[in-house]
Amino acid sequence: MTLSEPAVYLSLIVFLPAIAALVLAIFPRLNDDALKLTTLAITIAVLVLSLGLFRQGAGIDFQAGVAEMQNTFNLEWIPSFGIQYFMGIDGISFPLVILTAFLSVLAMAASWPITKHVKAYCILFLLLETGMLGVFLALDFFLFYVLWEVMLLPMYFLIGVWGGPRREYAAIKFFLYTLLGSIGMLIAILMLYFNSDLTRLDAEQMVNAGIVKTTPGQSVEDALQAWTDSGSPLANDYADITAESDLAKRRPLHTFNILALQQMGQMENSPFDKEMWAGKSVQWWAFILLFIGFVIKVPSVPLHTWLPDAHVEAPTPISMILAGVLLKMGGYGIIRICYPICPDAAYDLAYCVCFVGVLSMVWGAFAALAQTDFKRMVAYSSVSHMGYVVLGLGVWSAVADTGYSPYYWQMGVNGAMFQMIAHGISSAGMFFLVGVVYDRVHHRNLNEYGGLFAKMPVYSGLAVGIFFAGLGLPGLCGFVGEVLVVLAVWRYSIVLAVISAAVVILTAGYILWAIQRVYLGAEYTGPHGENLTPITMRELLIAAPLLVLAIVLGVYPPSLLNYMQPSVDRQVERLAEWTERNHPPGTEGQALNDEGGHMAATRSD
Amino acid sequence: MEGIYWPSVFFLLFGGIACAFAVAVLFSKNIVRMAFYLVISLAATAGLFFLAGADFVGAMQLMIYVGGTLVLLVFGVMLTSQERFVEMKSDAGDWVIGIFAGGALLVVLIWAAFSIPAWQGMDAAEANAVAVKKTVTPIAMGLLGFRVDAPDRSGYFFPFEIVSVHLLVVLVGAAYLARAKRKTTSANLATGD
Amino acid sequence: MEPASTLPTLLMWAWLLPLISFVAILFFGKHMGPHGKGAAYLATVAIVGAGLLSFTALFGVWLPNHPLADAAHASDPLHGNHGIPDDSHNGSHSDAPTSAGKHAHRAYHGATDGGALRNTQRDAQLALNIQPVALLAEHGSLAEHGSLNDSQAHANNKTPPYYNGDFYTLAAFGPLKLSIGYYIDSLTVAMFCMVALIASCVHFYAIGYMHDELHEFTDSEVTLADGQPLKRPGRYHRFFQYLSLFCFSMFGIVIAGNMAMVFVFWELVGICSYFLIGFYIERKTASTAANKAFIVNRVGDFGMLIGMMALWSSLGTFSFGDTKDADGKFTERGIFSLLRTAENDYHLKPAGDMAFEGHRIMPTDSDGEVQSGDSDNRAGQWLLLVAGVGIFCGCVGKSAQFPLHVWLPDAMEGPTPVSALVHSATMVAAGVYLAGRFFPVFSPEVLLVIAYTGCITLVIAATIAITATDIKRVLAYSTVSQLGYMMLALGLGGWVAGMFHLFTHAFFKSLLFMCSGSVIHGVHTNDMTEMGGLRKKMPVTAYTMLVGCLAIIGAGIPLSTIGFSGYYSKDAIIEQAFSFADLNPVHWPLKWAPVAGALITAFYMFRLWYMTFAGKPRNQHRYDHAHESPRVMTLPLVVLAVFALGIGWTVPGTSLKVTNLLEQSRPVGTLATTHGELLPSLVLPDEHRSHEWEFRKPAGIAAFATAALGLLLATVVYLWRFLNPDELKQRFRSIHAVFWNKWWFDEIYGALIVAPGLLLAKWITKFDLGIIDSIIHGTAATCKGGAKVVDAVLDRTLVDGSANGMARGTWDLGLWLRKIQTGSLRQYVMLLVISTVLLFAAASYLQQIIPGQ
Amino acid sequence: MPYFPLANILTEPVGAAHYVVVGAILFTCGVLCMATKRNALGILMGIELVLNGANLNFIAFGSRYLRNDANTLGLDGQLVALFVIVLAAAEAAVALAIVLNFYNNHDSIDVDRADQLHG
Repeated sequence: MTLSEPAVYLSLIVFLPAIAALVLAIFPRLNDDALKLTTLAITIAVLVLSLGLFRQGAGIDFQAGVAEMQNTFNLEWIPSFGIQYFMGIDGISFPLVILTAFLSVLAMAASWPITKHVKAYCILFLLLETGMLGVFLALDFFLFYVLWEVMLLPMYFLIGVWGGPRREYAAIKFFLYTLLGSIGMLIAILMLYFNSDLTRLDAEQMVNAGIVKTTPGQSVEDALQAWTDSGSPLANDYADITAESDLAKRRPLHTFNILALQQMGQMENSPFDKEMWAGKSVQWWAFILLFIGFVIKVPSVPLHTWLPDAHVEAPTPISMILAGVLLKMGGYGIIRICYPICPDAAYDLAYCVCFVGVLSMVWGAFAALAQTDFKRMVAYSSVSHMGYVVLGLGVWSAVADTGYSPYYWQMGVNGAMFQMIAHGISSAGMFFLVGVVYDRVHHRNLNEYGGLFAKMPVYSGLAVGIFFAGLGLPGLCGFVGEVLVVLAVWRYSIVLAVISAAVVILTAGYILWAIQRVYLGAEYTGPHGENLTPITMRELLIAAPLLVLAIVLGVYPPSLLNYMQPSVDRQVERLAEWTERNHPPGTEGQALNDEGGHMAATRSD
Repeated sequence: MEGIYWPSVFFLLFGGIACAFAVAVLFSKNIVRMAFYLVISLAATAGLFFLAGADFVGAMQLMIYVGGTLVLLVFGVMLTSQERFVEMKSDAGDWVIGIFAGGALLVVLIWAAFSIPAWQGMDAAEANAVAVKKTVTPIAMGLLGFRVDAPDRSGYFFPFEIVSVHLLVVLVGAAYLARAKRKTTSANLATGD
Repeated sequence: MEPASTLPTLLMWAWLLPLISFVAILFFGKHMGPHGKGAAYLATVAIVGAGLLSFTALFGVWLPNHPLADAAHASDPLHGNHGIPDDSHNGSHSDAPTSAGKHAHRAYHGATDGGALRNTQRDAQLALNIQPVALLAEHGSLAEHGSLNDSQAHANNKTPPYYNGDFYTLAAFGPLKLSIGYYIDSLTVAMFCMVALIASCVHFYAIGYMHDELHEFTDSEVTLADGQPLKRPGRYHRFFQYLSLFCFSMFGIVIAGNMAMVFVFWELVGICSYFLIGFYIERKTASTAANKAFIVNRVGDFGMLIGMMALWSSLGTFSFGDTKDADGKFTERGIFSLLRTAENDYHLKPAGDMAFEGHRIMPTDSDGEVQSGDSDNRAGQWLLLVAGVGIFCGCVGKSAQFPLHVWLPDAMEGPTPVSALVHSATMVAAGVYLAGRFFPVFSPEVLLVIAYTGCITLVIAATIAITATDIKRVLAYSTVSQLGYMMLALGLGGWVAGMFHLFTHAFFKSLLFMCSGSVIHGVHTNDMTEMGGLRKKMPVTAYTMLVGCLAIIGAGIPLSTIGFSGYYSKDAIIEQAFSFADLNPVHWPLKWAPVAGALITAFYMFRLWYMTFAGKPRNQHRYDHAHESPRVMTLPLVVLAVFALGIGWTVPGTSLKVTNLLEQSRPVGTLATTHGELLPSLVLPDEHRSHEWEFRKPAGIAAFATAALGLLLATVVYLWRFLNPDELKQRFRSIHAVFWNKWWFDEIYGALIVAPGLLLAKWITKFDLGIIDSIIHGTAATCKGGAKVVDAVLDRTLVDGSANGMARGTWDLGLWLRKIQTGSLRQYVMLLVISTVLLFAAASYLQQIIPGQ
Repeated sequence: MPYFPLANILTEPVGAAHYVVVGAILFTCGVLCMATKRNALGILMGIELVLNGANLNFIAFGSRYLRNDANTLGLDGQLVALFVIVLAAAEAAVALAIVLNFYNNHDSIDVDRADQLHG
């Protein structure tokens, strides 16, 4: 039980906020500032812990350039159902964990103007942080789901209690939408669980799934044998079942292990290929349910209408978290769960995924153009920007026609991941900056602003910078993700590529128009003009790091790609190999050509 | 010009005129012009009647309709044609709904018309072989209750009587309704219904 | 000095100096010297330093290693040698040269293969030696090389000498790589010198021009709510900060080694332009113009992205140049060498695997392999067309070509030094530069598109310039028109002509803008109808501007080699047009548009000069207060005037001349007559053909005659006043209305694009609120209702409930039915119709589903 | 539909279907007249059109030239058409009378003002 054990370290990262919340709840009375300071200290501690992963050579560290899951640990939780307390970190989750920890600090710092029920606020905020970090680290599907729900409730209350005038409506809407998604997800999880079978994995796959640990120099078979003999409940089950030599009589050993499910989804004769309903396989339906669940979170058109309301009503720090982290969970779920576990369905529905992405991009951009509420505009810009993420994940261009070359798809998925981080930075920044003026003048009507440059020059400079990061200006983070995604699309579909390229015009339109209406102009004529004071040091300290990060990522994208790319690339390569195995040349081109070339035709096999 | 079947040409001519002026009636805003277009449309319809071998009905159409009913209508127009009624605009929404509903109706009707094989006409030779028969006498006989054309079918004596009485009643009623009530004042009217 | 290492280093520092200045001013600008004056000095020092580095690169590194040959004329003797064996145009350049002309060819096309470099100087010497006979040869060989076949006998040129490499990689995916790199050839170096020189002049000029910003600035164009003009602190240092950022970005475009980097800096110059146009952020017109500029440019960038995607997805690289290892083997091939391989004699051929959407629409044989074959790759040709037109769209936006020209005139809201630097000399020329850079990728069909775009632009913009009265707007439209000339030249195959015009235009147009700025500075108005007679008050401005006017109209002695800079470049363009139209008579507008443009150019330029400087003052008050600008502003004018006069000349005693420098980087494989693949009738002449007397003579005469006529017309109308311009206006009022309203482009775009776009945006919002949310609310209400029903059933007895329910139901039904009875006859009819249709539909549906029918 | 109805319309006799189409057009025009005109007389005209469209169908089905089987209505069609014409005349007279009465009472022939019967 030292800090150099992953089990301790990662659990500490995830549950430190929860423990702190518990302590705060028990602790009788503190004044508001002390509460906020304590909470801030906790979030900073979590950030320090997560940054500690950068420290090379320590007992626990995150190594750049390694594609595999690192620092995994695996403890029994509910053995009768094979549920484990299983966490780990790889290039896909690592940047998101850092982003979450970082944005939590900033959001907490941005919570100072909150004066209502501070104690409850702090407790819920810390619980929220636990949920968010846990979702990114969990590798057991059940754990993932639990943490996913853990995160929803605090969010509901944070919007519903500390929100604006229509907070109840927004909170309920948020809750209904996400509940709908969660239910679908739960069904899909159970579907996958009951069709999974751990005994079909060979020794190496068991190791890859993080169930069996190897020691250096040990062969995988030996490790498996050692594990089988270890006497843990799961190992005992496994030993019992594999003792039966007749394969037909063997009962399946179900699992929630995400890594194991991924391998099952991608193996030959995957157990998920079983036909389930309406001629479609288990994984087909599971993909649909999971995708809907995640895409609500992203959110994509047409399941996006909770976002503008939730953002408009949520207090500034919650908006930052919502835009910066919560939306990323959708993208994370798609890349971590939908695609690797259900590749067959994903292959069939790739065009739908891309279409949803493109539709969101266009839809969000147009809607942002029409908004007069500053925050609503930013919210719709999130819809548009997250469309890039969905699109980038979906561009399955590693098909027979392209010789299964994974490179363009890698580019798309990396672009999507980059866009997630970039959007986390820029949108959190944008919401914070909106919040700064809202705190001063108490309205968000774009048409009543103007002339802020004269009154708040530093603030306006920061705002223009961060808004330009959202616009996708080169040298800032938004550009890299967008350009990687857009360049990857052509290889997949020309039509979608052209539409997605067209969004750059709309984006420029709404962002510049907003800047003109808010910051430029002769003077501020709206209400409460006398309150427009230059930003405080606290606000500066929140906004400036975001802008600095935006510039660093924009100018030197390898600073992020170095950590992220190996894992993403490996996953895409695996899926490309899977495509090559399951869709050999000559079987697919026909279907693609028939229906106007696109709508992923259902395969006859 | 060899293979042209002239009755069809005339059908096209009359049918075209009838339809075109019916549409004109629909889209014209001026009530006077509408009346004029209606006359043409109905006259063309009479032409269609002739083409279909209904010479008597065609003639009646011209006489009663074009000659009678429409003159009545034109009187109506003249009696009420103050400036403000000559052109009355409808709401654009009405038009949109109307066009959609009417379009749907038209589509249904046309689809129905062409989905019955027996309605699709006969060969030219067959058509030429059909003997021309005058219809005035058989109709007159039919109205009097005797079917010379198809003895097994019933006559129309009774309906004819009813229509006659009906006509009488109607004319009396119309005359009663349309009589000028100059004596009533507008003050009475406000409470009068 | 070893150019492969020194050139990138020199230019990199020239590139980064403005960035350093930008960062410094960004953080410390306010505290630099009194009122931020130090910022101006810092920026100026940075750009002058960049200029010195650039000139060092040119004269110290490039020219010693790559001596110039007198290109345009040296080629002519080649025509005399009909005996060149056939193998001369199948790319076997290693054969022993058969003539002096061939030597010369090798010299100026440079040889990338190391061994040839040794011979280059000797070859150049030969080339120089034959120069004196060039003109003679030209006349002598007239009869012999008039025909098309001769041009084909012209061996195609190899890749020009260049140096490329990467600074660092942005992202790499397998073989795909996006990087920040450099590609340096003579064009790059020349552009660096040009940009740095003009930017230095503009910086000096701006030190004087922007001095109002040093103290509290009163903006008389902005009235506050209390009726007072706006007073605000000066933003002197901000201006120089933006200028520095702009210079950095502009250098970035020029040095860029790949398309992705071009795009990065393309956007960055766009944003600088946005900041500079909107410098007076308090003015609504300025911020609107800035938005318009950026968004219109983004429309072009949209096309550019498509072009980039097409290239990227089919070639897998954005790099311009090849990377070779020590043995000269390709490690990584660039776009140019992939599309113009030595095997194809440097002719443009789509690479084997170029096809739409990863071969999906390509015919595949039984093995699923693409039948690429060596036959004409039609899909590849189309892809090249898409890529070319796409990239060109970006150029259309940046260079303000029709139909995206609308932003440039509005961009004149920015301070005048900005107009001189960004919106005439450099940034808008970047579009032309990129088109020139991408020239080897453009198929003849793309070039035809480019030519027509340029042609339409040059005429439309020139006509608008006739009626404009804002001095800067006249110049803005003139810029658009001149950019149209450059595009036209490129489109007709006149690469050197187009790029040369880019250089000459940069000098004379920045001169003209700065002169106009000087005038505005003196009389405090943009409106030419309030000027007049200023010649006496501000002589330096007046006469330097006269030089600029003469340069832009291409004044020179016809058919000689003596003239202002514009004379050379504009004549070259018109010659190229004549040469092109000779082969493609169908495209006659491309021949006559530049000639007509020359007339209009002369007319409006001298209209401007006369209205401003000649005649009597129209506004005595303004005239009285007019004054010549300070030395710091006039000195740059004189410097630029010298360049505007002489940039086209040859340095006496050498072959140092802009065209020769440019000829060194003539894109690979563009020195041969090319036929269209998709449009087989299209023939693109070899540029050297246009120098033949057959075309030079009529073109020179036409250019001179039209320019003279235009000048004469302007003189008659605006100087001598034989014709009253107001009467003319009245007489041709319909045409005047078209020109005055700028062909209603803004209105048309507003009505056709902006308004529907905003409407669509509103609809989408309404859809979200109305439809999607309604569904959500409906679902929620249904659930709630369902819960209530269950509740009611459980709570009350069924009998009571149903009895009451029936009564209530009947009552409610009655109430509801009551609503239908509107009493409106017409609604009844409509209901009838709709019900009938529904009945029909229901009947037919039932008929289908009921079995046994 | 097994054939394109207008393909050989000039060389072959037309059938009942063609008449029905003309009738349908008249009918639809009439209905739309009723639905869109605010002028009471316009509505009357619409009624006339509707009746004519119906009449055309009666005649067509009664004609011996238009069907390729023997099931024509025969004179019945013409007789009914005749009745329709007569009744239309009567209807026109009454309707006109009503309109005139309305006009006298309301000083208007705008049917939108005749909505006293609303529920």
